[in-house]
Amino acid sequence: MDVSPLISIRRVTKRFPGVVALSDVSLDIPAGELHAIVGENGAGKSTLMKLLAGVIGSFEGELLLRGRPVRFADTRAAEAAGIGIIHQELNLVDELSAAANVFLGREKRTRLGLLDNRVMERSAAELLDQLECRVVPSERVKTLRVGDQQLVEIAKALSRETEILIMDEPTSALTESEVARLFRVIERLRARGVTILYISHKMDEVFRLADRITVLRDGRLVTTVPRADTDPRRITHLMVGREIESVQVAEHRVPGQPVLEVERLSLPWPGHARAWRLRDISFSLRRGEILGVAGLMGAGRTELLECLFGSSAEAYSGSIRLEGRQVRFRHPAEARRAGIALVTEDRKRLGLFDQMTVCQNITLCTLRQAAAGWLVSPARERRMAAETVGQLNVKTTGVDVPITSLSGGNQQKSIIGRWLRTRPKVLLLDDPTRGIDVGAKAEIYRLMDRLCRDGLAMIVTSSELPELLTVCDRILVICEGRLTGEFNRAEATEQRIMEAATLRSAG
Amino acid sequence: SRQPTETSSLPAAKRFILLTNGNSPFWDTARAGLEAAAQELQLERDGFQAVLDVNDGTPQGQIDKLKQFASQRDIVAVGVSVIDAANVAVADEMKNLQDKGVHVVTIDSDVDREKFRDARFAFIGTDNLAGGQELGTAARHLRPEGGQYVTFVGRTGAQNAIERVSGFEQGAGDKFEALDNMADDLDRTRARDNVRNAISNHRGLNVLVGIWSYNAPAIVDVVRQLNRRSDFTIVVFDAEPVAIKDMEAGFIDAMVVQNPFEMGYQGVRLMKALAQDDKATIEEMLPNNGEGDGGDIYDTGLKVVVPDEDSPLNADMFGAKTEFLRLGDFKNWLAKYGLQGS
Amino acid sequence: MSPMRPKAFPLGWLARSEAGLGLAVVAVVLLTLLFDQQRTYYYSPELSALDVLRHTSMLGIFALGAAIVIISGGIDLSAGSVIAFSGTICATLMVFLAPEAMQKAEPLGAGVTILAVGGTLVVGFLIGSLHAWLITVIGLPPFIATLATLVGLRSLARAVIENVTLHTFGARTTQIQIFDQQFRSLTTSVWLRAALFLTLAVAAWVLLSRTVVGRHLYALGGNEEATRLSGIRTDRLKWLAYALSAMLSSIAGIFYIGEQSVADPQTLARGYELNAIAAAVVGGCSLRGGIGTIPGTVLGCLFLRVVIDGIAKIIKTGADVYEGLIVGIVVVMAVALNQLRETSGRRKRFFEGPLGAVTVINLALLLGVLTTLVASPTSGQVAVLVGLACLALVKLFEAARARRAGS
Amino acid sequence: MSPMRPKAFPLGWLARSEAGLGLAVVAVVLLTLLFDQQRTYYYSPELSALDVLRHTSMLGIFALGAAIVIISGGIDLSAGSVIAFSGTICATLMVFLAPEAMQKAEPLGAGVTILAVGGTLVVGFLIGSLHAWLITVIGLPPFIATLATLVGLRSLARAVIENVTLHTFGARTTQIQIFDQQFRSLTTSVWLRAALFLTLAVAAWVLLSRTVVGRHLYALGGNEEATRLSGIRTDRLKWLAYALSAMLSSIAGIFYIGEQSVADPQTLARGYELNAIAAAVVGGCSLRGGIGTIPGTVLGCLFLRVVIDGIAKIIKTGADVYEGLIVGIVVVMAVALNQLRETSGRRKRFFEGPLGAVTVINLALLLGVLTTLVASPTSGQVAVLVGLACLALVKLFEAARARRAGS
Ligand SMILES: Nc1ncnc2c1ncn2[C@@H]1O[C@H](COP(=O)(O)OP(=O)(O)OP(=O)(O)O)[C@@H](O)[C@H]1O
Ligand SMILES: Nc1ncnc2c1ncn2[C@@H]1O[C@H](COP(=O)(O)OP(=O)(O)OP(=O)(O)O)[C@@H](O)[C@H]1O
Ligand SMILES: [Mg+2]
Ligand SMILES: [Mg+2]
Repeated sequence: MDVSPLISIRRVTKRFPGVVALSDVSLDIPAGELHAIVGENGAGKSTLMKLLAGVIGSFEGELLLRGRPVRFADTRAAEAAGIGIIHQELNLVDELSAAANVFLGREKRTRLGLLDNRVMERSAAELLDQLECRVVPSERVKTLRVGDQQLVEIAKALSRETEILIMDEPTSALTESEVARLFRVIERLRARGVTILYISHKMDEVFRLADRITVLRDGRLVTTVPRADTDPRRITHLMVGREIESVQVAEHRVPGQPVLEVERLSLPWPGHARAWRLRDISFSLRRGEILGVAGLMGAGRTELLECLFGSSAEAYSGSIRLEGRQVRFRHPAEARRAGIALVTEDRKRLGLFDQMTVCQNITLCTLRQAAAGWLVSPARERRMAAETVGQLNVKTTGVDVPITSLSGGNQQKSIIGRWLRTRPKVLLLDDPTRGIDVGAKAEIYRLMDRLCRDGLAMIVTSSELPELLTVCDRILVICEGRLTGEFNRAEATEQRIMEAATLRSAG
Repeated sequence: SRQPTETSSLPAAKRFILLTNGNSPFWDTARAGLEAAAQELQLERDGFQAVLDVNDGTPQGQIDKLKQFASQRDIVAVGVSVIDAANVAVADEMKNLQDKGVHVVTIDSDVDREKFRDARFAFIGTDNLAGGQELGTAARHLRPEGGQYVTFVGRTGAQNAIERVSGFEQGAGDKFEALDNMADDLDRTRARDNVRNAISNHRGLNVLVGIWSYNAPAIVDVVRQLNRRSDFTIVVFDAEPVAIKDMEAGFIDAMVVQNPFEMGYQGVRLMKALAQDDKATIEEMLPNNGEGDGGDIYDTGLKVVVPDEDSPLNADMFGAKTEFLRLGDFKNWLAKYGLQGS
Repeated sequence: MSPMRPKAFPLGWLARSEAGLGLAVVAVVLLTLLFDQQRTYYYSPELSALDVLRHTSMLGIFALGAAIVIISGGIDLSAGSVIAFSGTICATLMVFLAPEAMQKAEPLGAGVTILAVGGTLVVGFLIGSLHAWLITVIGLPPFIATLATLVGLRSLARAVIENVTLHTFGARTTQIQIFDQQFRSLTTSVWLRAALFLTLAVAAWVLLSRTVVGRHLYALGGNEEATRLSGIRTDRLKWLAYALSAMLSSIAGIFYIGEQSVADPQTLARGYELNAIAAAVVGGCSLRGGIGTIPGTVLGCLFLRVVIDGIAKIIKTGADVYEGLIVGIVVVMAVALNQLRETSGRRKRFFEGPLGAVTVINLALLLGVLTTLVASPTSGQVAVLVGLACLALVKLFEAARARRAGS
Repeated sequence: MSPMRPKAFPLGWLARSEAGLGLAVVAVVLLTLLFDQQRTYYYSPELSALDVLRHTSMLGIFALGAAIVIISGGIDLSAGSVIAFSGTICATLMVFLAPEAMQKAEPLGAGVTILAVGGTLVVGFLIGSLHAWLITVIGLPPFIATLATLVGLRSLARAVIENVTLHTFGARTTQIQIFDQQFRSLTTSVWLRAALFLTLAVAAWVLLSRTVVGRHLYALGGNEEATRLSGIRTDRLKWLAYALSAMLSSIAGIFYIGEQSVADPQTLARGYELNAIAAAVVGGCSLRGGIGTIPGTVLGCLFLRVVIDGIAKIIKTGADVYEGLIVGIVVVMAVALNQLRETSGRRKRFFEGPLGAVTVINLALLLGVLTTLVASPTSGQVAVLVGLACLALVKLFEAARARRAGS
């Protein structure tokens, strides 16, 4: 192509303490293109976008915009240069209204220089209308559904009317019809000549929208190909770096007796329009079985696990029986003692103690075992940690290094190890492979399989359907708090699960 | 063992310290007296130095400072304004200082003479009890028909406050009734609140008594704002500069004024005499020393100050040792020492 | 659409919190009327109103600053010391500009006063900037940065005053007397300070609720990261918040030295920072940031003031002893109510487990002590027993309910 | 593996922070020796050491509590008031148990003393439990809960003392004198309090660093939600932390009334909460929680104390005027150094943009004022100019470096 590129990324490298998120990436993007960027979790996609959007200011290498070198000190500078971004994580101020969030940083003023809420609410309503979202712009973001929050985030980026728009996994919380509406908006933007950088894990989206596709792996650029010249299988192959091993780890497992039986479990949601986070959920879990829970973001998968673990903020109704005995945990401590373990979804916020060492993170729940009388024996504690590190094959230079020096996958293994030390009967894993590299993922799958064969019962949620299809014996689908599908291994396909997950309830 | 001859071994001068109970303009005036004495008695020539050390108004502060003094080697004599006469700990620290060879006197505020007389060599100042009595006497003569009063003070628990308040009660006599004793915790804004609340809370209130120096301007400010000068007799302790202006403007009926300048001055004089074992000066200052009660007290005297005109008060009403002054004369006296207040 | 759903419109919720506070103010005034044997509020309403206004406006001026900082997600512990320091600087500037007049208690003239006041405001701005620098550039937590100035500035003020008086008047004093009648009458006038407070409150209210900067301050308090990612310069916002807070304290400092006719840094405005924070918090500001309003803060100040005034009117003698106790209880109640309202709908157990048992004893004892103080030791003992019985019943009832719900 | 990479082993970092503090203590002692014209430390080392020990152990006892609460992610603002309240309660219990002896200044006997001390510790426990209840059950932020008791308990103590003296002695007084020689000699003995402090510090150190509960406290401070989700009862941990903090303050309260031979809630331990927090923070505890050690806190107390003692020795008279200023500067320095060490390697711009320019002026003025205080007004003016020039140069240099790096 002889058109001079709108954006040129030249030999960019970005290091974080202990991680090289991007190494020596070069990429050209011509104006008006919809460029998809794909890669496994942690491949560096978001990091690359953050450099472009001025969120990360310091890196090695060069950025050219319209042929001129640029280096943005902050998002304001990037925006001035015409780059807008929809972040992967929600970045909204809960206490402000949807309209205020949409226009945050670019508020409209009256002639007196005061805030013009009316105009902003009208414009926000228009933007949200484009997305066919029925949110009232004056409503506080706090009270919105996660999906609506994501739409507000999208409207916020659209309101910037930038020439370049970065979309980092914009559809992760959207229903199918919402996704369709978003695509219509994207078509309109393209018609206007907006250059779009689009990140997604969903191959159908990528292949429906993109002009060209760039594949990142472990921070390196693998290739950039026009969409027409490739197919999803090849892209996936490039992302993972080898042929997708059909790790059919679940084969030949024989589930035993039921350990956990849940009947008509409901969790109220006071003060919210939906009123119930979970409604009438019943299922059972057997020894040596892996049960998957699928659903969109905000569907209530986490809440379900929280109920089982006794950590939900509200009291649930319905009954839970563990090994035939009625249980009702009011604190995770009780659940732990009864033999239930939960590996939380948000590792950084809810699982990790980043001021502590690997050893301290592993032994936290079972430190009492290392204590002789009152005092903890450091030697015994270290032996315990070393044992777990060995069993789970955690890659670390020692047990006394800070947990933050480990890669995400190994941090996750440490946390699973922490819980395995409590010898649980039921292990709850909430999206255990989020942000973990491919190798580690496979290892975790294998670990799950091994534990399962040893008779442990597991419930797993995941944001990636293929993952559930790989590891689970059975998959439950939740949509807006209701059980909308249950498939055993033979029946389950991505198609059927997605259908069940986006069924909107009648009310 | 502590003789002036051994001073030369150390580079700095040996110190006399006047340790206050708290902070107030009163001590600024005492500092002036102390500095005047340092000049006139030529302390520097004899290798001495006199300094004022301001306490934070708490017993702990005074105890800590006395302990700190005990650990320093250049201190020859200490004059303490005792924060609480009954406080054993303070008295103990004073005794401890004496054991270390430091001369200790009390200034302005004495220890409980029955219990701890030997914690200090002598007391220089004026009995706050006597001062309170004179102020009460003034109130009695200003308002022969009697009245109801409220006393205003920083901390009700402070030694001088207790003595002044009970002195006032004694001096004023039976016809006067105490309605309240209000503490402002040294907050001058609260001092004004207290006056306002006293006036609105007590219908029969007609005498306002300022116990600590800043209470006088606080009383006057409120009475002036409410425009109710004629309803109240206002008698106060001490003469803050603003209070002098207020008396000029006719807002204060009588002030009982101690002589902090003299306390500072005589304190240094006595400490120097003790340090140099100057028996003559000691004898001159305390002629009856060792001869029973009161022999170890150097009275710096009280002044009763009244407005230049129209005061029903006269010198005969007050004690023999008390100096009775019209405001004009008092101001002349202040000017003589270059003071703004007392 | 169930009735339990809170109103969506945020002002609706805020209005409720503020309406509650307004009602509480009225209730306290009525209670005071009822229990004050002198019926002061009835017989001299203007005087009482002026009195409440005098204090509310002074506390209000620097509580506005506390509220702005708290809404923006920070905390300013330094108000009391900034007041003392600013007052000292104002007096010091007067001494520099007119040493003679200050010593001889002569009028200073408008020029000197205006310069001194202006200089003090500049110093307030500098203090606020120092806070902002320590927080945004050095990276100190706001608590530490303002704790350091809380401790440091009062001490610096004392050192300055001793130094200045020594060099200017030749005698070291610990305070500077202020005689200027003009300055004093301006600063003691209730109308002036009330008008100023009203102006500042309206300005702050417009700033926070009607301007872009205000919106950004709320956003900063609510989610700092999201605010930064929206291209907003959070460092400048913090600078603004801390500078405003310090300057408002400086204004209060100027008024205080006029009112007290002396600048005495050792005693001036001790502990007032806590009053300011208490007023903001009672007025609905959340220490987590992003929540709170100026009208709420103003009502918070008014509420604290009528409570204190009410105590003084009702107890009459020795009321100052109880003031702190009642302020403490009021603060706990106000914040607890806000807290419980937020989590309403959920049935809470207040006396669960061993901590609940200890709390039952604790509250019963507290009740007993309070009754003893108000009435007599005998009734105190009765109160302990009655309290113990009642609270224990509540505890049992809660446990029973929980068991029922659980089965 | 570049040399700029921070050391990975966390204990290494802690050790460094504590070693730094230890060195700082030695440095301050040496400086004091150098600048103290009386060479007090040289001529009477034992006396000076005892003096430092006396204060360090007292501050240390309640600073341990502050450290435990801060490490567990909370804050306890109430120490000063808890000390005052506990002291009052101790004296009150003595009055209840032996009214005659207390009035007539007779010995109380060991039984009375032990009962009074025991009762006081129970009250400390109750106060801590109240804090824990307000925080964990009612949901108040720790800042508000302990602010309320900071304001409330001192006032309650005053009310109690007036009531008790009125009912027991027939005369209302604002303080209770303590004469008992045995009690006084125990509480004033430096050895006893030092031994107690050492014991408590070692116990706290073992608790935090060698027991399961201690590990959980660190976890709670580091990540509260994750701790709860690890099946740890965070509410009980908070109860423990606040109860320990209040009980340690109670112990200090008992010692203080013995030392002062009076229980005077109006003046006792005013503002000491700030000293305790400052000592913990200087000793390396982070207000964000989860970071800090007991040895660090002990060194923090010692450091603050030798600094204050050093000032007193060097300046001799009127040193207390400067005390707050120097403590403020020391706190800022200590925390800033910790902060900058954490972000070391990164080149920072200290004087960027307009805030930088204002800070240049600010710091130059501060330097000028300090120089004026120490030396003379003329040298102060010189210092302002020199400071202004130097800092402006730094600013320009930083800007140039940034431009070079950016291009
Ligand atoms: N602020 C940070 N500090 C340290 N490491 C980081 C930071 N941000 C990203 N990383 C690391 O950099 C790597 C790339 O992360 P990035 O978020 O770019 O991945 P991604 O491709 O967007 O993954 P995902 O699909 O999960 O969003 C990961 O290993 C991540 O842990
Ligand atoms: N409207 C909302 N307001 C506040 N918090 C919400 C809201 N919706 C969801 N959350 C919180 O966000 C988190 C994720 O949502 P939720 O658990 O409902 O969905 P999920 O099915 O687990 O989705 P995922 O695990 O994919 O994020 C939960 O911790 C939940 O409490
Ligand atoms: Mg990403
Ligand atoms: Mg989830």
